[in-house]
Amino acid sequence: MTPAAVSWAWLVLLLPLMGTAVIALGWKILPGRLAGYLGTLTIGLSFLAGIATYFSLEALPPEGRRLVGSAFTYIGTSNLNVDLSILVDPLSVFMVLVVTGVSFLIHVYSIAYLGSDRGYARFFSYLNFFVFSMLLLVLAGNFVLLIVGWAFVGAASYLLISFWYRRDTATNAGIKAFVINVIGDVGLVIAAFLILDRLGTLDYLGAFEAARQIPPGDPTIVAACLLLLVGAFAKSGQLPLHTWLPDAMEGPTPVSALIHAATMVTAGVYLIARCHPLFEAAPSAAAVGAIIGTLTLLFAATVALVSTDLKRIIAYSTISQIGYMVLGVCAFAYSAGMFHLMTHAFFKALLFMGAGSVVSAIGMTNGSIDRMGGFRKAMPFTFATFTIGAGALAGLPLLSGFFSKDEIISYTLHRGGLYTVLGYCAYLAAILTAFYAFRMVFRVFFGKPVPEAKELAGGEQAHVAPQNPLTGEEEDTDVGFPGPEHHIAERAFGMKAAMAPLALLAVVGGVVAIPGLTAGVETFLEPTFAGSPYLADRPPEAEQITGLIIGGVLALVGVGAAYVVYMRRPGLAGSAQKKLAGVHALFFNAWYLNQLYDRVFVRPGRAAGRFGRTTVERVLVQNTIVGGATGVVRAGTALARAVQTGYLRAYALLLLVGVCALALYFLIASG
Amino acid sequence: MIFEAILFFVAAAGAIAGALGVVVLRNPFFSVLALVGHLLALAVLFLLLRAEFVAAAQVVVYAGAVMVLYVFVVAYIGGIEEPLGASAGPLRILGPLFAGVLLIEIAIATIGSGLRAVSSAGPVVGANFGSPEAIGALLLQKFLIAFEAASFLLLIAAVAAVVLARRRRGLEEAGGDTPLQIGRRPAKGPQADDPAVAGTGGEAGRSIDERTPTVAQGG
Amino acid sequence: MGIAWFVVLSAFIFAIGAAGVLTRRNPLVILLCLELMLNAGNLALLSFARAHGNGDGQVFALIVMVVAACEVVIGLGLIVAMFRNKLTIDADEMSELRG
Amino acid sequence: MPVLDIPLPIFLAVPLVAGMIGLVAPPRAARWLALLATAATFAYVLFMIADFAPGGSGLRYITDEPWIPALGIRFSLGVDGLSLFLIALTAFLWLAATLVSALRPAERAFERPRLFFFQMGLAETAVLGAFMAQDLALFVVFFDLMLIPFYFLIGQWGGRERVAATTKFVIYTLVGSLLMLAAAVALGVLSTPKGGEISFALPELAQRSLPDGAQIPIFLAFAAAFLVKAPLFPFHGWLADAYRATPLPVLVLLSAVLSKVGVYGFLRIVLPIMPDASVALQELMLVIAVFSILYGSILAFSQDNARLVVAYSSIAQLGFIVLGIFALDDKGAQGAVFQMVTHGLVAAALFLIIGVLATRTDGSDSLARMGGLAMRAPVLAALFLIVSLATLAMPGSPNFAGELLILFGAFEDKLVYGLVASVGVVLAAVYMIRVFQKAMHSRPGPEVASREIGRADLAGIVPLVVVILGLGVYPQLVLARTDRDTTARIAEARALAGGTSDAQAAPPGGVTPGGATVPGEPPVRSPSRPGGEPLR
Repeated sequence: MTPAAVSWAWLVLLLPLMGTAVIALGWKILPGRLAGYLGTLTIGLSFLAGIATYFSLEALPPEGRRLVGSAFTYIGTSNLNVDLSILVDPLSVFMVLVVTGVSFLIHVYSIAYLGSDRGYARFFSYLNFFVFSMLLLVLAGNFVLLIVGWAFVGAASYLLISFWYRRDTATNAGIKAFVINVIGDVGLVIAAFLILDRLGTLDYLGAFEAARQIPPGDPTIVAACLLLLVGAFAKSGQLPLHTWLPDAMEGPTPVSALIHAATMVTAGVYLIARCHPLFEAAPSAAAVGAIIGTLTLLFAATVALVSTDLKRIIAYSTISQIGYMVLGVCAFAYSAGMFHLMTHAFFKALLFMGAGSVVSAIGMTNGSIDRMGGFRKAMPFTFATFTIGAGALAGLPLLSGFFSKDEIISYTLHRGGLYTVLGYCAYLAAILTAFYAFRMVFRVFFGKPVPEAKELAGGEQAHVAPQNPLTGEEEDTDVGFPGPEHHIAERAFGMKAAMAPLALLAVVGGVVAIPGLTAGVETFLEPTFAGSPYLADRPPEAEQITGLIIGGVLALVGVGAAYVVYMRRPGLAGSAQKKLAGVHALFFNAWYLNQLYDRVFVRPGRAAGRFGRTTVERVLVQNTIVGGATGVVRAGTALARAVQTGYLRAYALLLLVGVCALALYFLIASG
Repeated sequence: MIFEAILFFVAAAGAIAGALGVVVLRNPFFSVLALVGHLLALAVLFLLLRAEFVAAAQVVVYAGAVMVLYVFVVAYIGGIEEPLGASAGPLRILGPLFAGVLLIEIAIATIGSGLRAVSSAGPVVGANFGSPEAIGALLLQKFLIAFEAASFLLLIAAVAAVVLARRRRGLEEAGGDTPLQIGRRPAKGPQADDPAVAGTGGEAGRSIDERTPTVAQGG
Repeated sequence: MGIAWFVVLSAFIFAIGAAGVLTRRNPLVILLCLELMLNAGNLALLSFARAHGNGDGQVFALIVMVVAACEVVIGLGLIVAMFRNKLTIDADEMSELRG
Repeated sequence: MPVLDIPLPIFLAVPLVAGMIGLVAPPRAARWLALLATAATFAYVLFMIADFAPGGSGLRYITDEPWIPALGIRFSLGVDGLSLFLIALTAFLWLAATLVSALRPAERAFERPRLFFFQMGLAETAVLGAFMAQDLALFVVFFDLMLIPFYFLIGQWGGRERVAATTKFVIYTLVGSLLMLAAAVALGVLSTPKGGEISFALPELAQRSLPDGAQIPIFLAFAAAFLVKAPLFPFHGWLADAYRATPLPVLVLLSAVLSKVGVYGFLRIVLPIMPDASVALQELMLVIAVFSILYGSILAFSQDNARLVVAYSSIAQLGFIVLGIFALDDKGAQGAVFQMVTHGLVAAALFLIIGVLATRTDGSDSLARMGGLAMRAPVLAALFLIVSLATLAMPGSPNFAGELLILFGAFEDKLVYGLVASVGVVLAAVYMIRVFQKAMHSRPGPEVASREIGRADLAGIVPLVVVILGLGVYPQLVLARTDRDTTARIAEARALAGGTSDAQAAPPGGVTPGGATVPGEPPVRSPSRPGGEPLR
């Protein structure tokens, strides 16, 4: 008898897959916007099934809330036995709810946003496929299935980034994302082997059980955890594998909101939380993760300070925020990390939606904040929701990000030692975060209205000849390029309908875990982390509340600084940029890491390819091996031909030589 | 014995001189004459070896008939003088060299071999040894098949010689670019019209061709 | 007289004939040199026949003479044919077998 | 007992006989006849698969008649778990290739359809024979017989420079074949015990032992033949020219099926008969395999010709297969067999798709002249996408299952080789996604006419894609059937290499590694053996 929770979970998984199949196969016969409604419907149903899973899981006793459902043997040979199985426990259900919930809203937003696009049905089949993959990732019951889901979301991400596939900038960004994700996949595969080798199984529960028997610091497990981190960092855009994420903003804005903010990029955090018994058995690997998370946090914040492309600022802020989460889960503050994952999903999806609304207002798919300004009057709804999102991102008191971020920091400080330093770094980053969050708000919505804003306030929408926002190449609006009406701004109802609930959640999302009052996330997730020794080791309430106060003050300081720089003394930013030109260039170019990778990996790779094609293939294979073989044959025949002089007497001489040799042989042989 | 020894050395000297003459003399005609001398000297040696019939055949057939044939051919194609040193480089050295090597090898084999029969003068043989009677008996009894085969060989050789040396009409027409044939084209009268007649057109070489089988069969 | 003398003499003649074949270019002379070599063989045959006291060798020598006669006939026929067709009588000019 | 027990020689003769009848039939009838024969062959193979219980093993459908008694050669055929799916792959791809060439009258095959389908039938018989042969001499015969139809198929219906390509291909393969022939004879003769009868039967040869010093040269000769056929790194000189010149339906078979006969030979012949040499030269083979992976991948992403990208990617994929075989590990060998099947499927699909692409760009295979092909051809793009992702072994694709097993097998004892090979996985992603992007995405080139895929091509490609998807979801369908026969082939070599059976190394569940090794017992696979050595 399959438990009800497992059955519901299978349904959660299958609904988006069915949606994908139906839309993909019926793309030609589905009329109008039916594909979009269908895709949204399946995700909505999936969300409901997720809620059903939640309740049926809650109905079970806490120690029984780890259920495995297995369909059939996926790979079974030798000592490797992998089932197509799902693990239903509070952590996976938590992720299911976040993923399906946010996905549903983004589907709603997409119906409007991509309404005029020629690849409408394709978009929704991709999007549904992405949701399916993400659900597979979070529900997987073993490492192999995790890797499958992991790669599927990578592929879906690739497809959606290069959705406007005739734009070379978009397809190149897609390839970059895909390849870096494959590096992560390979890391996971090797990690999976080490886990199999050391722990004897790839099933989560069996492996974790075995990991608890092993004394901490086992080298194989440390290596496995480091490789898991490679996978996690590739997916979550952490240093040094983050470069694809800013580029991924080439995709349509709903994609950025869904995949590159709310769900997929947080998979790394989920992975670390999921594998917490392994990381607890390998504290050094966890420390490495925490350090890199903190470095990413600071690095991305510095870049976000100076970037001008609106979506890229948000992308860097995503990288930065995931740094918080990684820091949290690597500091063994699992529920704090997951809590921030949830609130981040809300406010970051909201920010992206708002950004999409704004860039569409200037008739673009991406845009620089230099071209924006004064949209407050023209787009009041977007202004309100975007500001809420920015406030939550900055951690303004009582908004959702305020609670979740400061919980991570106080846990980190509580762990002591190295983590204390990391905690202070996180505070530093909090100021930067607040600053750049409100830099966006002030630059986009305040100041002197740009022409588009004026037109929009007058009820006119901007009409710009379709072009690639990065290169300025001319485009048409046929399939493979953005459709003709990407300047719907906030006029479409669907977009508002998606943004409003998210804004609400971004405001009140924090109530589930207010120190001293509620502990919803922690209580709910407890069965998953039941065996963890760190579960009970939480900072006292007083410490947490102190942390909250410090965090709130810092956020206000950051916002205040942004207000001073961009509102009170508008020239300050420009003069500071001139004075600190070197630092600005460093930040603006994202610490030159892209250029570095280009020099270190891409160009040598191409050169190796050229070298292989021209030199090795031509010289070694064709000339030496093929040419050598034919050369030997040629030389042999040339020798034979040389003997055939055609001179009678030469033949006679050869005959005589032969006779002499024969005679000599007999002479010697006879004695 | 002394007489035999003297005879051997004289005949041997003659044979070697004749052989050297064949190789060394530039004019083919003199070469042929040297060969005749060589053959006669050899006949003497044959006699010393108690091979009377073979010696007789040597003189009559070889030195007589075959050499006459050579003389005719030399006369027909003209005695082309050939500078001795004109042959291609390596052959000039390698040819005599390997010939010498072979000579040394055979000499070693002969002298070094332990065969008593070789170092002796041979067993005492009857008066009949080597006589036409004994040879005839062997030929017609023990070696009948070889004998018949040889006669067939001669017949075939005779026919072949006729075929080879015959002037072919067809060939002339097919490849009429040799100076000789061009010269013959304007031939008049029945000779040109009738291939059979044309084929027997008189020329010096013709008689030789026709005589060839006669000579050979005479052997 | 020892048989060995005859055998060595035949070796001499054979070597001289071989050297002639290799050094002369006139096919007619080459034929003559071949005759020399055949005769050297004949001499050896007769010597061994004498050493054995057996007439077989002499019969063999006779057969060799027959073969030699045939060879002469064919050879001379070829030379005449060559002379008619090409007019050059030189062994080195005939190198159509060159590979 | 099988439901339908058709003797294998009759089964084997079906394509050939159909081809022969087709020679005298009207040209139109010839293609339907060929189609019918390939379909019948495939249908019977499906019966065989249905009949083969998961977890089963052993030879079945055995035919074993004396053939050349004086030389101890027998006409011995049979099917076991190792060859079952390769036979299925052969029958399936032949059906697809025949279908595509029969339904596309514009193909060059229709210059001389009767001869073309005869050669196809002959080739199918030869390949099936090679997979079924249980006698070394018979294997050699079929192995060389394959060359003849392919010589004509490339030489007569090929593209530009087909003569040079064919010559190169034939000379390369012939040299390999001759080496193998010599080695096979040497193997038969040298392994005959004093006073015993000479035999070429594979099970018999596996029992017999070779004198010291003979194994390594014989191994090298076999390896050369198989590596040329595959081909792997230094032996791939014929590849580029042949792949460029071969007509597409034939290229599908050349790349997808023929290359597998070589690597199949390693498992069927080399490892069971020459385990000592296999262990002694394991490192050499691994180096060749790993180098092929890297070299093939690097070359694949610097090629402009789409066919050549796939050609070089084949080198890399076959490198993976050889890596799996010579890891001398159960998982590796299993993965290798599975990868043979899946690579056959994806390579066939890829080449069929490249053929479709070429018709959209004036017959050019150049990637530089493609671009934006997805615009009016979403179905084509979707099929290409699925196949591309499968080729780069994206997790969830059947190739992933194969590569995962291969890598796990390699990690087991040869971690360094496995790690280097992992780089190949990343490179595969680079070159494959590059091909997809260059062909389907970006702005269309000037000569590109984006058009949806035609029905004939759909008929060939869609079944392949369906099977690829199916195996991606349920690879165990194959793995459960190949398992025991495959691992039995490498058992001896693995025992010699000192590897213990994985089934013992890690107890089920892996939670409590306990028990001790039984001293003195040969480390032969025996699932029932209790305990095992502690985790390594």
